[in-house]
Amino acid sequence: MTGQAHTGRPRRLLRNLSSKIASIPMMLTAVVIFLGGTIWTVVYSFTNSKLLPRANFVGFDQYERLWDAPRWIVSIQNLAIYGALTLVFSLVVGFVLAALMDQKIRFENTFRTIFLYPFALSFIVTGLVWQWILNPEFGVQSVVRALGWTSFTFDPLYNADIVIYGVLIAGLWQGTGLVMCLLLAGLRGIDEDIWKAARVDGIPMWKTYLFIVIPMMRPVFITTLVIIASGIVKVYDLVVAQTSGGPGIASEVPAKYVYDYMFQAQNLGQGFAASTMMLVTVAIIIIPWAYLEFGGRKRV
Amino acid sequence: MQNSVSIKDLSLSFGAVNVLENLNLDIGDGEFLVLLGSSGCGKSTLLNCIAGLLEPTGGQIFIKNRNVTWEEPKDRGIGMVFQSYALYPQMTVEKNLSFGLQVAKMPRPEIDKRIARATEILQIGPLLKRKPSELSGGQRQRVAIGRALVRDVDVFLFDEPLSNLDAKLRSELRVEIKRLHQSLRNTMIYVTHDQIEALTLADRIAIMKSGVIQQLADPNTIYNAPRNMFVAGFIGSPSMNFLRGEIAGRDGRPVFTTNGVDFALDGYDAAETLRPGRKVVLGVRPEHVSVNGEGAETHQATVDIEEPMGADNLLWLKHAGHTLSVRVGGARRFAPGTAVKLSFDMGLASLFDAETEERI
Amino acid sequence: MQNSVSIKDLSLSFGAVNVLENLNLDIGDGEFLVLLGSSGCGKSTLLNCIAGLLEPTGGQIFIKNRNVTWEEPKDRGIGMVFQSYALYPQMTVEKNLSFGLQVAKMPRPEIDKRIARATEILQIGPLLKRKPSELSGGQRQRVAIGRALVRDVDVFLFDEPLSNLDAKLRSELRVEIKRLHQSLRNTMIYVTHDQIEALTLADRIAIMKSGVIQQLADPNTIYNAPRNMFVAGFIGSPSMNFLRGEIAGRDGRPVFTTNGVDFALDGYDAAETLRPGRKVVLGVRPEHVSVNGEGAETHQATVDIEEPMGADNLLWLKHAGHTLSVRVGGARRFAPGTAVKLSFDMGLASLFDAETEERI
Amino acid sequence: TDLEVTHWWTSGGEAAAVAEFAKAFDATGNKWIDGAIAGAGSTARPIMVSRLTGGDPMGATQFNHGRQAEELVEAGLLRDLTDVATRENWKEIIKPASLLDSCTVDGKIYCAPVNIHSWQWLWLSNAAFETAGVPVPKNWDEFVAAAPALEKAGIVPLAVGGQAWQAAGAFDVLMVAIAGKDTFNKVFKDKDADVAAGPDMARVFKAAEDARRMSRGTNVQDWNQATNMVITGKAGGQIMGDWAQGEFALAGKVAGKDYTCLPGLGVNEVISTGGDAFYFPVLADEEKSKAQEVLASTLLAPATQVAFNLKKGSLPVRGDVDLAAANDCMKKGLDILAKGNVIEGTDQLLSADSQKQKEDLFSEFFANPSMTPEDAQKRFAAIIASAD
Amino acid sequence: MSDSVTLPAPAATARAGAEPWGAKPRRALSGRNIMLYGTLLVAALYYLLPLYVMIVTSLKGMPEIRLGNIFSPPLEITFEPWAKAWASACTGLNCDGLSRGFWNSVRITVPSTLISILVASVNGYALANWKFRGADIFFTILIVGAFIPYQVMIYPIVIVLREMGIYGTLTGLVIVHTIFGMPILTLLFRNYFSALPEELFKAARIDGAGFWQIYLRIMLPMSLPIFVVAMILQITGIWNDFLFGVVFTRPEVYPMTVQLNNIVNSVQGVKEYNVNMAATLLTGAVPLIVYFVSGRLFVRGIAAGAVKG
Ligand SMILES: Nc1ncnc2c1ncn2[C@@H]1O[C@H](COP(=O)(O)OP(=O)(O)OP(=O)(O)O)[C@@H](O)[C@H]1O
Ligand SMILES: Nc1ncnc2c1ncn2[C@@H]1O[C@H](COP(=O)(O)OP(=O)(O)OP(=O)(O)O)[C@@H](O)[C@H]1O
Ligand SMILES: [Mg+2]
Ligand SMILES: [Mg+2]
Repeated sequence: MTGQAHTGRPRRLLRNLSSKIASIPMMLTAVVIFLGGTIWTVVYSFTNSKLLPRANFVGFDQYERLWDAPRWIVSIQNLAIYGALTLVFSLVVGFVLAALMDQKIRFENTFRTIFLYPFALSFIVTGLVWQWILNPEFGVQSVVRALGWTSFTFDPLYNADIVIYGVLIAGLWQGTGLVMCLLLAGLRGIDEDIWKAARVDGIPMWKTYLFIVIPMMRPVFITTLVIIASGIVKVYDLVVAQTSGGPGIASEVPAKYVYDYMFQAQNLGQGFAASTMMLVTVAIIIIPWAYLEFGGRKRV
Repeated sequence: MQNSVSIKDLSLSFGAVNVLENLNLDIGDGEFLVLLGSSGCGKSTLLNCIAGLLEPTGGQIFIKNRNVTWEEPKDRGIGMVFQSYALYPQMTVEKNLSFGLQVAKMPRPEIDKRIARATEILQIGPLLKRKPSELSGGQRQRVAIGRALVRDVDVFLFDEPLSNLDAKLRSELRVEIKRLHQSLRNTMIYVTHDQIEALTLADRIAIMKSGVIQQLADPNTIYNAPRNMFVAGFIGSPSMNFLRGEIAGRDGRPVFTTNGVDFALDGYDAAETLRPGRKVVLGVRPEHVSVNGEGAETHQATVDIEEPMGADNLLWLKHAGHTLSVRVGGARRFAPGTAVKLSFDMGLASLFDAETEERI
Repeated sequence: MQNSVSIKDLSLSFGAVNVLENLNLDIGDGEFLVLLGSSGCGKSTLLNCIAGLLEPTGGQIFIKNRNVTWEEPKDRGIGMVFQSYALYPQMTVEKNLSFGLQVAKMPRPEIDKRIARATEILQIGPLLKRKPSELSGGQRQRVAIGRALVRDVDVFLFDEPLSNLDAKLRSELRVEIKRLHQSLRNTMIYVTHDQIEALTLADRIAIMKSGVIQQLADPNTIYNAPRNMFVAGFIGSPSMNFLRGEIAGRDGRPVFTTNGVDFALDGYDAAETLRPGRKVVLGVRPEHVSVNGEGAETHQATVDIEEPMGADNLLWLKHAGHTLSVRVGGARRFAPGTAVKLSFDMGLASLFDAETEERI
Repeated sequence: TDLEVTHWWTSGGEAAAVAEFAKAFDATGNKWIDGAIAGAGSTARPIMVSRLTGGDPMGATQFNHGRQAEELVEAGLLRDLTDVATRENWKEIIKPASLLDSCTVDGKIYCAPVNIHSWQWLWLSNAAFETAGVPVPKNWDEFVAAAPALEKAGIVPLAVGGQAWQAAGAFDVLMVAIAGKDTFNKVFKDKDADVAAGPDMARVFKAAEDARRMSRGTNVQDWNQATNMVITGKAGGQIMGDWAQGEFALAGKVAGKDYTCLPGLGVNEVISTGGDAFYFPVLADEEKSKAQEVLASTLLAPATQVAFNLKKGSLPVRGDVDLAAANDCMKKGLDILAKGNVIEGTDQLLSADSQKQKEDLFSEFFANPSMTPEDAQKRFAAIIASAD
Repeated sequence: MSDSVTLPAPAATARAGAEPWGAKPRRALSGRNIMLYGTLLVAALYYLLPLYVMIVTSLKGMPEIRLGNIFSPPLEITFEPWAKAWASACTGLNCDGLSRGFWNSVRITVPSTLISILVASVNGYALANWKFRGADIFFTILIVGAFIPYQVMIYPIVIVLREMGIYGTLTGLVIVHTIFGMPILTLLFRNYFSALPEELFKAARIDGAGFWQIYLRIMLPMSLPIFVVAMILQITGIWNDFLFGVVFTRPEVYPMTVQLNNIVNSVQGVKEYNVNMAATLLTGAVPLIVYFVSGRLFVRGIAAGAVKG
């Protein structure tokens, strides 16, 4: 018996084989597309590629130009404001809605669909509708003024100082439904017994949510966070449809800068440089987080 | 007596399944009531109703003479240990214990004191910083008890709180719970399957079957004068021997006769109400049968199987077509096939009507 | 003896917590091994390792002489009842039972037959169409047992399978499990906290403490000749009385002396190896103390507390500065304060070295 | 032979115009497979480029002629049409000749221009001026002078939509009108940064500042919403290309009566000759290559040109066609064209990159009153200096 | 909202009048309900306002729209914009509205959604329950990938697909959707699966189930809500996708969104807002129906009764 005993683990490669086979698509995608594509992008960001990618290296020229462009700076500032607010509001609003939906309400299906439908509609047109609603001439402002409050001013899209909040109103309208859905799915996974225990302990509902349920939903929140955050970083059509970056460049965002320079200005190099900057920022945040998250052997 | 918890006509059903039906129960202030019953008879459901976690379909619940049928659990002044523990998974043990107190805005030193005490009683000191998922089954159960113990409430509901603990710890905790109860004098409703626990802890025991309380009495009565065959068979391990037979008269006195063997009913309490011919069941506990002893009336039997159980020795005897279990001291060993003499302690036996299964 | 399960130098730690350390255990083919141990000592962890659900940090596991240390659970030929049940929530009880069989591509009639049998044993017939969330705690536990029972495997791992069942059902199931084991002759590793269960079911019992097996022997040896004080104190309820004292010589024979009182060690096995002056602990089980009996040597004591426990009566006696628990028949009642005479059955007592706590 | 043609003409009139091409092409026994994708630059272009680089080219594709396609030509993805051009004598018939120049790389012709769009129009609402009690202006200066009256009447003098290209376009128009054709060419063609920073341009920037002031309160995004302000009399005027005409027509407005169009802002009657052209990717299939040639000549056939441009509202690329059906404003345009008062469009002169930078600058300038004309001019000069 | 519990009336009255007895009656107008439904209704208003404007606009004629009151109901209801959007709006030469691309969209959406969800859920499952060395590195790359703007990746992907010889085919498009869905979906599933009680996974392994059986028969049935969310994400995303639909396919299989884009996005033509609105609403109908229908899969307490502790 001891003869065949061997203490070492058997072949690494064959252990967990199904899992590895099942992960092949992910590995391929990660390596070939995302890693490969990213490296490709980074490499070409050092060229002066115009319409077509061409290996014509110009060093850091594109980056210098990028950081000299007022529009890029404004874009970054906007993203910071928009991102912070969207993150906070969509999580809060989304969670509150999800919590309300979880109260065994009637017409749950209807309410859920109402909150979710903006997500289904192409933003090209809904952005236009928001443009109208927020338009001082014929939108909310004019209605309120018509009701008698003549000094009422509400023109977020046409006031460079607050335009990003105008974009936010529509952005939340579009995105919170999905957040609600995600969190609702998470809430539905919470064991009824936990609720019972909290009720017996005399913990008020909101505290139960805050201190017990939300921490239990950590994985769902992480998912939601990533979805929201990636949406924020990639935000584009929202701005295009509502303000085209205006007034002036007051509501420009980085992703729009990337697209505009890649496809409109036909300066791929510039677009790639901008997207590389975005990616580097994201990576700086994500990689340490991933290390913490996955580094420990514990399950989430 | 002032009632601490009082339940009137309580009914509860899950859809088509009627779990509780018109249940009535009064529990005195400071009383320690143990709920015993077969698995699935509705004990946990009853506790859940008292706690306000399940809405009854009918009936009322009073706590401290206040009708709390519609009140929130938190307004009922209860603490509960769940059968499924229901620990807060993302909180450390310490946080699990302290959270309810913090919410109740108890000052920190007081919280610490209580936790320290619970920790000591439950021997979970080294685990305070762990999460529930890092605990063994028994450790989780202790945390669940702890969460109830730290609270200072009128009524404690314990749903099989010690089931996953080892015997040593269990008896220690049993003593602690008893002590706690004696010092706090709050009302305890305690579900258990451990009869030792039931008998040592309870002021009164309620025996349930299919959502109906069969008998509610002090442990001694339950043990020695079970109201019906269910209660009799349910309590005691190994369980009571039942011999079907009928009453006959012998010398003007009733005797119990089965398969042609007679047993005098001299010591039996209600002997005078027994008219001959009545079909009855005689119930005798294994420890109330003496083997090779000096009873007044002895019968021949042979040892069928012998089961040593440490302190005791369980014998299965064949006698007049019945198999009887008999408990003797662990040191008295009998080889299978040995012929023995047995006698019953009729003063501690029970007679049941064969039809109604009620005690006579 | 051929070994069915054999564990060599098994170690396992969760991060910094070492749960198992160099554990060795050989379990014979068809043996019924009961694992006993205090809560949190590593029993479930050991079962999980055997099942292949936890990867050991060191050591090897053999099943049927095959090194399975790195094999998948499904290739090990095991069935398991989880302490936490782990029922599939979205499946009905029936589906829960049949899942493993369907996975093994067993023909439908055979599946039905097995389910029918398990259902009958476990008395869960009316529940077959329910989902786990609609069951009581004990019913869930029975389904969990059922899921293992229907499978035909070499090794069964049972983690406290009966803890949430009532005494009646428990003893019935105990018998069924015993019968099953006798008919299938597969190997069983059974964790329990119920000593009756352990003593009646086990071929051998392993007593664990903090991840180390303290004693592995048949029930009788464990009960009567515990290897050390931990085992002695752990088994038996109420637990063994320990008296600290030392050996003295009296008339050339060793006696045990404590607080000025001497006890002859005449009946004790190893009496000849005892040299006077050695510090020892005398362990006597409560049922091995006779009260007002006719022992060779009697001592005066007074009854401190009386605890009736149905079949028995537990007395706490004060004697020479010690408190002794003594078990007497349930019918023998003593008022606190009563003076009694007690004597020890030295043939069944144990002596431990006061230092090492090992049995002498 | 089936030939897939991609383009971004999708609105009603545009689609009808394309249908004329298709009809003519189908009549040659081939088949026009339509691949319309709306949304010029950012939407359609990556698609076309992907198709080309992905090895699945279409048969022909619309592209703004000019610098944008140069690289595709250099990469050998586009087909040399010189044979067809010589055979059909394009050099002669295409007017103005600059259009064909934009299609020429290293002496070879790579595209077929199909129409001319001009930017240099000021559209005025007669009703608005009536309301304000001032006569409809005849040129830019009068317009600026009338602005206060309009404002007093609650009318926005000049509607400029929020999208960046509108502001940049308006500036170009102002530039031609105020600084003249030569300056325009010096700056955009020769990339003369000194001129760009010079006094002539300073005047243009001053005018742009006027325009900025006059455009306050426009509060719409789309160009046609801005046009609609003119149509409904909420705005006095709008600087916009000839395509705006379609909106007026659709609203049932009549040129001269309801609205007035001033080419070159009524100052310098010069129009730019931007426009659209078709390019033909290199195909492996012989048959299809043949069909490409047929298509190329069909696009420039006189009948097709007339039919197409009437529907499209643009001017034909050949001077030898008869456009009797053209309306008032269009006729004015044709006149100017005939006089040769043309300039090349900035599309042709500047790389898309510089164009975009310029757009960014002007959209910022028009939206941000605190940006001085001097600052803007400085940045403008910098863009011109780095332009290629 | 008249779901007040009906007590056996005589019993209730017989028992001391207003004394609480039996289950708590649900009053429609309790403070809690007013708060609850009030909040929901107010929120619903915010969400519905643009929808209202869209519907109203889509029922107006263009002249009325030019009047500019976006909130006023149509003076004269016309369904023509709807008809036009569906059946006669032109896309270049083809004047058959959205109907043209409808089936193409279905043909693209169904396989893309199914395959992307399948691949990602299996992946997430592998990552959550069958960890192997290095898996997390790939996963981290994937997560970072979620932040890359799609458009940046177009050219590299075009090159990859070209090299694989599937550029321009439906297969290629499905692969592209799978690739871009993968980061978010994998994360979604991985995190969900890892929150399920690990004991179930263990129990299934003991029961002899392998990788796929556990996935199909244990994990999948317990993950309905998250599958719904994944479906919502993917169906919406793919149905509304425009860029990939045109970049990676050919005109004969262009999805509906190409028509939508063409109707809405004309640069220089005339804008017909009513048709735009109708077209958008029509295009959004399919995801909307999916949302509504999939609602019942949002089951409560999915793992209830599974484990103790
Ligand atoms: N994930 C973990 N991290 C750290 N410690 C753990 C973890 N899981 C278990 N332990 C510890 O390992 C020890 C053994 O646990 P195990 O579940 O094997 O105990 P057990 O003998 O089955 O106890 P019980 O009778 O209470 O079920 C316990 O002390 C427990 O606290
Ligand atoms: N949601 C439900 N739907 C239907 N029946 C249910 C539901 N919950 C519980 N039951 C049934 O109600 C009965 C009572 O359950 P309860 O949990 O009160 O039993 P219990 O006395 O606590 O049993 P145990 O000792 O096994 O814990 C059981 O027969 C159970 O099957
Ligand atoms: Mg229960
Ligand atoms: Mg355990």
